[in-house]
Amino acid sequence: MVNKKVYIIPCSGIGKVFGSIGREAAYIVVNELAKGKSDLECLPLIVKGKKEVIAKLKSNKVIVIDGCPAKCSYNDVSEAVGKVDGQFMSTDIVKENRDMKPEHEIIPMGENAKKLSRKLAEKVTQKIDELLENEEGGEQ
Amino acid sequence: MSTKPKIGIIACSGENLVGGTLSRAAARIVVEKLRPDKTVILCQPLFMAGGLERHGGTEERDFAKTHPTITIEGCKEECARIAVDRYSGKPAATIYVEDIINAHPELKPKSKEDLGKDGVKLAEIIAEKITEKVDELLERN
Amino acid sequence: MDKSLGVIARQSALKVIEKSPEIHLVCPVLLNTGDKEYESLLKESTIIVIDGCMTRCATKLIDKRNLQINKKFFIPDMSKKFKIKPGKELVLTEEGFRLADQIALDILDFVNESKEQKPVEHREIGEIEYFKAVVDKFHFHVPKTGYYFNENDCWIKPEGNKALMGISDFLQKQAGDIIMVELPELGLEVEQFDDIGNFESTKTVLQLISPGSGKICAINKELDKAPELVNQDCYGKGWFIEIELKDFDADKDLLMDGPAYFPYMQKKIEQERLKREKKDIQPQK
Amino acid sequence: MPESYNANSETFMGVSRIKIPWWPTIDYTKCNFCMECDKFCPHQVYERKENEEKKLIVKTPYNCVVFCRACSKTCSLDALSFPDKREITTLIKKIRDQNELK
Repeated sequence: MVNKKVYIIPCSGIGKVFGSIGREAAYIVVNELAKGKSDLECLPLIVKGKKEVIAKLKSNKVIVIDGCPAKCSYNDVSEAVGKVDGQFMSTDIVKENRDMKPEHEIIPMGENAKKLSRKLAEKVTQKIDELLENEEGGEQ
Repeated sequence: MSTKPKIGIIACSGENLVGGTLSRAAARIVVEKLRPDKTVILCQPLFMAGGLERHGGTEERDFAKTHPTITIEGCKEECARIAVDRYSGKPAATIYVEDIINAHPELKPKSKEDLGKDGVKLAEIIAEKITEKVDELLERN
Repeated sequence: MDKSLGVIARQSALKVIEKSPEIHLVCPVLLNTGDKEYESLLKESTIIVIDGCMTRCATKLIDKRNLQINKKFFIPDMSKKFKIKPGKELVLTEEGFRLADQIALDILDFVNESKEQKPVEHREIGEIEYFKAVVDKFHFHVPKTGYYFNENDCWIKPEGNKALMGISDFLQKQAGDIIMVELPELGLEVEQFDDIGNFESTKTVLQLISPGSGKICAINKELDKAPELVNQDCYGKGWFIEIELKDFDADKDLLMDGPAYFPYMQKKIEQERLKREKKDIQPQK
Repeated sequence: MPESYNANSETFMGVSRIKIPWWPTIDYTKCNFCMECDKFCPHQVYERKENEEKKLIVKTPYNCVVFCRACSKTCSLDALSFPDKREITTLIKKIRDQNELK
């Protein structure tokens, strides 16, 4: 059996720091916290309708990370792939850590924004483990 | 009311390749540092999501309909150009990041997550190119 | 179902429904399987959970969905309160039924109380016609009629002897992404220009400065969970509070209507732009 | 370039801004010059004076937005106070009435 992966799709927002927090969190997840268990996928490609990408997402678990209430990643992935297995909002992390306001600079990101990204990454990783566990459970 | 001409910038924002990271970094350098007063950044995902009533996509699309807009592509998929073309009409210009990367083999970004010193330099070069286009378009209009 | 406590919880709930059919019973098993039907129901409702034992499954199920529980009933506590032992049999004894009846009464009391206190959270605001100012990619909206504004960019929408209040599109955009809204207590008497609510964005803390005077009769609890409603729909779902008007004619003296506020807002937008431009120029000196 | 906040030409509810005495007063017995209020205020009402005893002053009172008290929320020592709101409202109404009579 090929090991299933969880695909992470950050919203790729660029106008505000929240998109960057989501992206940074996704990087931390796939390169560090859930290395080997997860991978990134590119939202613009999905919306464009790239077949290989969509097929891959359909047969794997998908987590979206959005940076604003427009929920682009969630909406676009739901529409293109037909499902989303987990969803996160980087603004929720900001709300939960009100004493840690993110800086507005995006390049490079500020200290608080980085800390928030890590917190978000930890949550996403937890979800990944949950999803993979259920998956194994289902196949036994 | 402000009627100063402005140029829209929309970057591919992709996540899979370093081209996406560079496109994003370069776009931000332009709107934050080089031409803050003359450019408006458009959010590519929001642009594509569209239709969310008074929040989001429609405003980005409307802007690109009435203002010259430059798309910045990280790879051959040309997502930004295609999106603008589909929803707002032909973009005023398109910048291909890959071409600029190829023209500067000495500057290799460390990774897509962390551009590193050379990568940032490369982003600055791309930003310069975008700025040239911005100025050109402003003159024309 | 495998303990008498659970059976009592179930019996209490059934009794509540019998007396008050408008209350919905939520099946924990179905809730656990992630049934979609419950999603919207739970989002819009006051949620009461009845837990039978220490595992508190009902509470956990609701927590898992990130919903807010308005009231929790815990059978062992109730048993102590009413001094009735639940018994151990799965088929309820007379004592068991008596306990369930008492608990049901308690729950109904809570429901009635919260009905009195709980403001109606949803306010139907139909189609609004707007004046629109477009600045770059931002569209600033001002309702043409029905809304009045103070110079602090807060609005009031009178209807009969009551009025909704909130912040304008301009202030909402100035604030940026709002992550928290702090609202005053119900019943508070407010005067015109009192500050009656803080809201916090990622940039700053701002205040709702009351355009009207009167007694607060409802607050928009939705904003606790979803402060972004203020950004998304500042003239509708993002309302802050409702007041019973004291003397709106007097309030109105110091307010602008839509057609007056619109140019005022445009001027403010222009001022902001000038300020920004100045800032952009200065560092280069 | 036109001055964006020129108090002389500014009005509040039709009343010249300089006729409305609304701005914060710093209680120097309480203030510890943490500068949170200055960091907060987007209208440059305050000014920092690094080398003076009073390291913070109210520099441009008429820049202050009438009825705004937001900066005082940042002051954990409660060193900022504002005029009585009702008196100001009454004053504004009075001046407006006078203006109408003219």
